[in-house]
Amino acid sequence: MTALTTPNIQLGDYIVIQRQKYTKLQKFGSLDTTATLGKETLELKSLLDHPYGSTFKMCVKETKAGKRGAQRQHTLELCSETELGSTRENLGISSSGADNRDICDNGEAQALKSSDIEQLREACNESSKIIEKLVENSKTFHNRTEYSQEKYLLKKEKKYFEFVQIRQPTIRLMADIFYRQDADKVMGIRVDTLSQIISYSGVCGFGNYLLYESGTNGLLPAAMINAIGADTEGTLVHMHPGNVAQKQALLALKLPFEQQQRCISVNLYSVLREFYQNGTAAVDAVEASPKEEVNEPETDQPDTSTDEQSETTEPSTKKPKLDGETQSNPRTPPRWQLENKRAASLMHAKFDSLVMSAKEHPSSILQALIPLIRPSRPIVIFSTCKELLLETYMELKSTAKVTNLHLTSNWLRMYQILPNRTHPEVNMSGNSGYLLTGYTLQ
Amino acid sequence: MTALTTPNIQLGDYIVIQRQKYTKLQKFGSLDTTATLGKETLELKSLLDHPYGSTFKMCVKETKAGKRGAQRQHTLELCSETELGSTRENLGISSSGADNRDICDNGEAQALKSSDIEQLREACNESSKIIEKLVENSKTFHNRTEYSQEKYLLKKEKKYFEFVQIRQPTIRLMADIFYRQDADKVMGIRVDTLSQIISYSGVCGFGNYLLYESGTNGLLPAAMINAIGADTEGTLVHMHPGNVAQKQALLALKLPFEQQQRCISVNLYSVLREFYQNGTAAVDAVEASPKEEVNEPETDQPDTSTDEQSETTEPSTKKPKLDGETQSNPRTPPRWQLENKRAASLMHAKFDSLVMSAKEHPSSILQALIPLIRPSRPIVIFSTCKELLLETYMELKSTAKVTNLHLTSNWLRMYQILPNRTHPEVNMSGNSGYLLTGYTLQ
Amino acid sequence: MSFLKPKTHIEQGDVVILYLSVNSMHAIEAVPTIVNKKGETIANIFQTSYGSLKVESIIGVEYGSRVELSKGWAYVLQPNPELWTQTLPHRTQIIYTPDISMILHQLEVRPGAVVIESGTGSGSLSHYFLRALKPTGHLHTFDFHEARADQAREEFKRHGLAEFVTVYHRDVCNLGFTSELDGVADAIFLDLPSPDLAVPHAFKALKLSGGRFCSFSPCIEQSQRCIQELTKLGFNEICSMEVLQQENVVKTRTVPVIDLEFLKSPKTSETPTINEDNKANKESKKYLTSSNPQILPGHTGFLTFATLPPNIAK
Amino acid sequence: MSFLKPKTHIEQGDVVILYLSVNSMHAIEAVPTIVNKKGETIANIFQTSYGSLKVESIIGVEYGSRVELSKGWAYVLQPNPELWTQTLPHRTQIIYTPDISMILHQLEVRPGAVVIESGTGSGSLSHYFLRALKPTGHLHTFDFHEARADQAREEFKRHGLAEFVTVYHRDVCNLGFTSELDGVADAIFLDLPSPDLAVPHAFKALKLSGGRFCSFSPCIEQSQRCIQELTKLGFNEICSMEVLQQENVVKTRTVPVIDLEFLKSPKTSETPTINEDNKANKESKKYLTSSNPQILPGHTGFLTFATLPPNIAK
Repeated sequence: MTALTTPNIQLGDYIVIQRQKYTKLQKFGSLDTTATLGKETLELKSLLDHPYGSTFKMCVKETKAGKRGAQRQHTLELCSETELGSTRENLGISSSGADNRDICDNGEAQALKSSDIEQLREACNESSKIIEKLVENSKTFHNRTEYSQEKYLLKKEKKYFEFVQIRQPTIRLMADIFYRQDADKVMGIRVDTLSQIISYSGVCGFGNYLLYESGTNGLLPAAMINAIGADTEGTLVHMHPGNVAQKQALLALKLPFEQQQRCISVNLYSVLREFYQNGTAAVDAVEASPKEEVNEPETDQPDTSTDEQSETTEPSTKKPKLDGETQSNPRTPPRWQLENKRAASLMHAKFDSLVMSAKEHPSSILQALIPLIRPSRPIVIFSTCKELLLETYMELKSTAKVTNLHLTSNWLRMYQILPNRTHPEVNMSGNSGYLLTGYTLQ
Repeated sequence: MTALTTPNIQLGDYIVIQRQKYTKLQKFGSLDTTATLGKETLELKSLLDHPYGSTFKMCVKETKAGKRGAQRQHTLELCSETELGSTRENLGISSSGADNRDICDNGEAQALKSSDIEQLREACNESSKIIEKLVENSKTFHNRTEYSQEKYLLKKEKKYFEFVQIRQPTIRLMADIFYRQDADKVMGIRVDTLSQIISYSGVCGFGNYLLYESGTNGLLPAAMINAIGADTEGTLVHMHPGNVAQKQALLALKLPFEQQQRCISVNLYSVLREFYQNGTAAVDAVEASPKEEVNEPETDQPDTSTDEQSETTEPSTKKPKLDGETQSNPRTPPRWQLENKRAASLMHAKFDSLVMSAKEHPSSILQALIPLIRPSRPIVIFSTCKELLLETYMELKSTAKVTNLHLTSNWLRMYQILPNRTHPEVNMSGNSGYLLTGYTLQ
Repeated sequence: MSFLKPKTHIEQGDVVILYLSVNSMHAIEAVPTIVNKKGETIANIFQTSYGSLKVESIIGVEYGSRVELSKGWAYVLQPNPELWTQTLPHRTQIIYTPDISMILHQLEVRPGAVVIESGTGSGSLSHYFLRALKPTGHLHTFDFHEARADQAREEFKRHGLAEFVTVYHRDVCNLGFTSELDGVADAIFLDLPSPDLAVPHAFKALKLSGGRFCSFSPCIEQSQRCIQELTKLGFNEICSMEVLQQENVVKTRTVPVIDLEFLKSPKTSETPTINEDNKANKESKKYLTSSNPQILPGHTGFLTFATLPPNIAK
Repeated sequence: MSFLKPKTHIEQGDVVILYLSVNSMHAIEAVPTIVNKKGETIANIFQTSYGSLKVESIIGVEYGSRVELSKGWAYVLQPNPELWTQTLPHRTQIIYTPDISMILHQLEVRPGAVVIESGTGSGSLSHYFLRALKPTGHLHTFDFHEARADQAREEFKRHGLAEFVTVYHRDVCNLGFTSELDGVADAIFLDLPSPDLAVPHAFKALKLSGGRFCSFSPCIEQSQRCIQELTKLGFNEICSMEVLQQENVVKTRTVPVIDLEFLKSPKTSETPTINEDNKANKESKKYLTSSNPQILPGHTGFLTFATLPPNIAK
């Protein structure tokens, strides 16, 4: 935030590759790393040391026949600002018909055959050139309405656009990518709901925060530790039901080490045992068979979490992380035990808010965690299943431990705002999920 | 529909009184009838024989001190077109400030005291005059932004506007009035949902239709018989759980007699008994103690319906209608028995669709009525409680008697479209209710 | 001929809805033979994702029956405007039932009404107008695209609706609705790129006793211009709205319920083994619930309604 | 001073939220005495719908405690931007949590961020910005209304936030954000009647390394003009949206369940009497359900976001 110059792309970074409106999160693990965007494969090595925000041109290196048409391999070349610019402007299209009355959609509107187009594509590497040719050879283009022309150009541009921009991952960009690719990967937490979780939980640079989530690819802990910030005094205890926390989004943020250290990821079962029993059994727990303790979370976790775990894109850091530590330093307690101890001491000191996004019924987890929250502090429970929150609402209402209860959901509508063509977008996301919020009482 | 001239206002008509955006349904029962709009009481006698659509001016006749300020009694005077016109135009306001930066809302903006305004109101009977004075005496008006000026004028206009228009009731106008006044009066059926009930049920000039509703002030049967039309061959059997059908909206439509006759209103329990038992017990039923039969619906009906009944504005036609007939013609069967017989014969012939809007759980009623519907016919079940329709959905799904099941709800957003001030309205209705639709199978 | 009124059995020539599943249905014509490309008359066999149907076999069958396909079965349903809208051959962008229902309601269409529609498009809305106004009303429908007007005219004839509708090939923005229609309409519906150009013609075509007006536009600017024109001509009750229908997908969800109480007691040889722990703390509960599909229609169009009051001088 | 960080006990001078019910809460200042109109120092007594509170009595009490009122009780909560937004003295139309949350998310505000806001208004959004960017960032907030700017400045001081914010009284549309702020901002937020006039100033104030922009406008025309200006200056990722939050009111509904089977058997002297019939056919079932309130917010404003890409020549 404070750096006036943008950082450069480094090996080991997660990067966001953007081609028009499509974005993808990719680990730039080595110089040989390639990224796949539909039918295009990109060699990433030339990104190294260029500043984030740079735009690169896709240059065809080879074309292989694939199952669904040609698969192209590209190298990337840094491109100048002047190469960019709207294709529409480049083409200078202006004469549009008033309506579509004389257009017959009989499939004969385009004089170029698909083999011609493929050839054209090999020959001229610029999408604007290809589109120009397509427009020239379209019998109907200039009879179409502007609206219809625009649609045509957008469709063609999308197919032939040859630039990608490399961006630094942020919570905003990742929330979009994850939700678009597979909303289940982030438990269905949509951008508006995510933004409200951050608000209602009050997470900021001061205070200690507690999160339970059963698998959001690291998005929720990343969003919270991002809000806690670098060089602050806030801390996050991140409980999860699995063997290893999903951390992709956290790793992608490339946070300073001191900030990463303030996100303590622990297994729910294991840390609760530590917490409940640490007075008497603290030493026992450390001495206990590591194997059994490590496995416990795995057997304890509900069915769905296993699938969740396998979805993370970080297989190399999974098992080894635990096994490696326990094996190489047999006498020092494994990292997960140290983390459990750090978390337990924060649990004894109590937290400044609770955020939950559980695949399981939130009720029993909430009962275990609410005593860990100080009075006059927000709780925020997310679920895609309203029925679960209705029950939880009623339970909280009857215990009178939490007040100012609200169950909310959201509509999010995107707008197309263009001269004479302004309207809400024709598709919208149907599910925001539900938030149950309230304040703990003394 | 076919008349080129608009009909005239008659005694006994239901009329819609409109003052700006406020509308009210009122029975014009006699020349002494008065209508109350907030603090204004209107004498209706001068409406007689004027064509529907006419606008009348409210002329203060006397002012009484009421609990919440002065209560005014008005006579109505037919007014000419030239008297109408936007107050804004009349005032010719144009100079508006660019923003509100210099306005201090310290309550001293209006130089006129409320006693002055009251006096002004007595003196000049035209709202435009009053508003003109208010504007003249407002220290801040001309410094307000146009948006703010508009809001101010609308607020004032609303208070002092002195014209009413008399309109003929239609389904459209009544649906608005009922829902706005008290959505519960029409079981929460919003305009978009009502319109879709008519579509999905397929009700039209041909065929026989079955409706069960537990109290919509007659709106649902009125909307259906309206869609069946005058001089057609369609018929509606309208089942209800109460002693007497709610018919306000039906009566307000002032349908031709032949069309009214094709809406057969019967009590659910009583007509089902007639239907199940008419082979053997037809004569018995007619001979049975009328008292017991008449009372049956009342005791059978669920708690809520009693309240519903008392809400109808037709108390004079209620009890007497049944008692009167049975008493005066002790040997001819009472009207409700004849209607039961007509309905039962249509039930044996089966119906072309089923519409239900039940306060009760729809499931058991549906089980009784679905066998009365021909195959390949739509069913449409409305409820404000989604859980009831979820259960009904599952039941129908498991019996495989109905296919193409859909559970839908709606958003309805009104827009303010004005030059430079276009936006969705700031308030919207939150509940459309839910429709469960499907098609019967053979 | 299956659109005129409810009927019980399939007759030759009927359009029939072949219902395979909630996402798969076809409108087919119940004719035993068709003429192939070579000009030969052959048996009419209809292919579906569940195999083929010999169409002749459904003639005489009761609507709502199950019919066998070579690899499964389907239901035969009588068509109506809702089912037709879901199966019709798209010649243009069409309007769907939620908007259409509001249009019919707001235009107060009922038997006997005279309605003017422009453009005809794929005829989806026309079928709704016809159901609502027949047998005593009439629909005048206009399209500037000649082939579309011809197709629609043919279709109404095949559907048994010809006597209630007149189809015109005409550019109404420039030429109006023909002088024969001056002052005849109870209601007018416009779905045009520039509705404002047709508003003065709508004004002329509405009855002297007044009538209702609707314009459907995807973009807000079209509505803005249309409203300016309506205001100028003395229309009132002008209001604009959007109707969006959501499907609620019904499902049963199994939610794991976990017990964390057992963690409070220290593990000793007397306490249950981990396997027993798991048994105790792994239960699940079923919920009957619903959710919207991931993608919903976010916008269809702005509906602008207005009233032409009675006795406005034209 | 109760806005800076989480705290456990009420200290003198804290703003405290007195929570009576979900629809009734007040922000009060925990001071034992106040000066009345006559200039006399008197005990600070706060009146509520459940009676009065001697404010002195809450000093030293733990946040989240129940406190007694003369005719009931209330809870004392530590204020935060959400509760403050619901209780603050309205000096202008304010923006609420759903829109604000999206603004913070899209502007990527986190500790260390430098944010420019115009106008300050009632300071509701400012409190959110401050929570998100402190202790290492800074908020520059502008209002053209002098009294409002002064009030806001005072308020931030009382709330313990003064060191993270600078309040300016300035007409930014005409005069810009002062040359001291050229190239310092990570994010800029505009809530102005003519946001397009301030876009060039926003362009100058954003960092050379780029930044995020947001404008909130009630009317679509404001967004249209703002977007034109943004496009002209080379902003990208321009997108507009609306966020609407719905409350789901939780309730238990009792639904009558009726039995109609008994009607199938004829009434004989052997069959139960009507009273017994009723008993048999009148049951009810309870449902835990929710519905929206009858009236929902239908529109707050259009949020337009954009990115200024890095290294654009200014």
